[in-house]
Amino acid sequence: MKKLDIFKKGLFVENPIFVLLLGLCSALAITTSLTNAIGMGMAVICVLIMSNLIISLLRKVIPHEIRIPVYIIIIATLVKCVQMLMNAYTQELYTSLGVFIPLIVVNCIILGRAESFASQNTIIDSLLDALGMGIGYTIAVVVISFFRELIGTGGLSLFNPFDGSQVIFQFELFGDYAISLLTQPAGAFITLGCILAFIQFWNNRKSKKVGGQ
Amino acid sequence: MGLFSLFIGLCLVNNVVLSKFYAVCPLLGVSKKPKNALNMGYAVTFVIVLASAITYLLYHFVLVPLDIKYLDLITFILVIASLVQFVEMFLKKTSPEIYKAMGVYLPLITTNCAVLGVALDNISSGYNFVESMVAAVAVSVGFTIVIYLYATIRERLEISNVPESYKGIPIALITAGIMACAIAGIAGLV
Amino acid sequence: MKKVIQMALFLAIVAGLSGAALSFVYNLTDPIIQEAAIASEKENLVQLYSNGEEFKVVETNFGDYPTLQGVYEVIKGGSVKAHVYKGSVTGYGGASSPIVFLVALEDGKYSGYTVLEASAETSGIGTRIKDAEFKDNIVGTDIGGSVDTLSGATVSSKAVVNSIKEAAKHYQENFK
Amino acid sequence: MNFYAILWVGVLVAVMIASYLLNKRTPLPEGCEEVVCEGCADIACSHNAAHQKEE
Repeated sequence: MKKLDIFKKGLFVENPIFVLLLGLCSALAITTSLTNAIGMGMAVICVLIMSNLIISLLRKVIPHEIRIPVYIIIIATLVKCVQMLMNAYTQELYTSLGVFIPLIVVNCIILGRAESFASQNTIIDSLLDALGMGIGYTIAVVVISFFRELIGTGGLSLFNPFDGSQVIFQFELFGDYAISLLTQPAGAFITLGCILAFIQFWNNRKSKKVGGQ
Repeated sequence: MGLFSLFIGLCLVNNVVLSKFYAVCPLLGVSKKPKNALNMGYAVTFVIVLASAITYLLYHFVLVPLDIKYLDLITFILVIASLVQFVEMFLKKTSPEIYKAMGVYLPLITTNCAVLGVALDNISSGYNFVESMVAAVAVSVGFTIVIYLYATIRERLEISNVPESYKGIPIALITAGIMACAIAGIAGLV
Repeated sequence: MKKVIQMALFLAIVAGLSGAALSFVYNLTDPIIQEAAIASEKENLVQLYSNGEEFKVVETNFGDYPTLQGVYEVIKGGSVKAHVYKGSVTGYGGASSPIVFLVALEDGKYSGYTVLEASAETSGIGTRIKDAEFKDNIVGTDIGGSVDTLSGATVSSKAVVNSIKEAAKHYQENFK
Repeated sequence: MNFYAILWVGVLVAVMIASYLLNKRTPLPEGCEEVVCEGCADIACSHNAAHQKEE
């Protein structure tokens, strides 16, 4: 598989959230604001790259029968390290993401990529796959939070994750026409449902057009 | 806070699945038939209560005295994983018919966000042992209720005419969203 | 048999590496986290202990003590000199703007007391809990001993006294 | 302090691997056919299609 294909595959064709439907727990919960989404995306990318790297390094050494438990140990260690680093250096982001950083451990994306890809491919391919999947996850989470925040609060705002006070951009479009339902948990389900419906609509239309000619 | 209001609070008001998004993957993936959903609910209830008890005891009698609180995440996830394996083995040995009903869902629970989520919440909200047990039971009862109701709705969805592009997962998510609206309706209870 | 030994050896290495990595990162980040946690409270605590003591956050969530917000250790010359409890109670001004205060407990006695916020108390009556008169009722009495309330400002002072009792109970359970 | 950390992780890993191996070795009770569910792409679930290919 060409190197670029591995990377591109993770972005759209096999996007972890929109196509593989992995890691929905965290995707729905933290997409209330753009900063959360990007912060969580960065955390997932870090963990994914490190875990794919370590697992592809050790792939020949790990006994076949107990590979899943070993992956769980490696991923749990990495997630805890990322959690402590975030607690120390990006305090506001850490408090706003809350319990969902430790929950990356049970996020099916990382274990899924470790088992189905990193355990059979070379280090470079695994890194590319991790990068593709991580950025795919971040794009998906940013898209969801874009809709939820824009329609939910009528405006968009992005803070610098490293120190909360510095605002990168913040603007208010239609403050009093906002549908605040979207910022509540119910809105997360509906937003993701509509986005997935649009993707399915797009795929059906494409296949029908190809079938039509 | 009284134990009863804690129970209602966690079981219905801020229900774990609909308001904190724990265990959304099993909700979408597994619940096709209500009977299966109930079996899954029992399996999850059994594991969550056991896991919360063990993780609480381990945290307060091993991690705190040894001052290695930073090992909480790896302890919890390894305890949950081995608990699932022990429960599956125990069921295989002692009662095949329970295993036939519940055994299918046990391996799924290792990556279930609800089990780890409850264990972490019990610690971070400073509950004592009784309160965390009540919280564990409340969460699992709430999970079972939601997944059972959800399965009955999805059964009816299979035979209703859904717009072409909404078939499958999108309509499942919209249904969950409407259920979340309903649950949000009783927010003022506690 | 060889496979079992090989597997056991591999697992020991993985466990060792994982434990070592975790404790290394912990030692690296813990001081920063402690520093950040105490920074927000430092300027309050300095009102009670202002000659160069160190402060450390001990606990911030209390399951069955609703009015307690936090307990901090006052460290002087490496040893714990005193404990400071931060309480937040509903005074006369209602729950929306609570009374927030600090009380210091040192070798068996209440050794310090200061009010951080009491904006909604009626001035002249409720705000008397900030004056020296109420402070003298507290400072000097034994931990757990009865603190008499202010005549004429019973609502606010009663709330503070009850919270101090809770702090004493927590202190006797955890630090005695 | 680090010594306890490594010791404790070692104990945890040992317990987990023991449970994992013991569970793999206990035979399925008769009559329980091997269920393959593709309902979800959860790799850790031992009923996942990926595991069937190897066994």
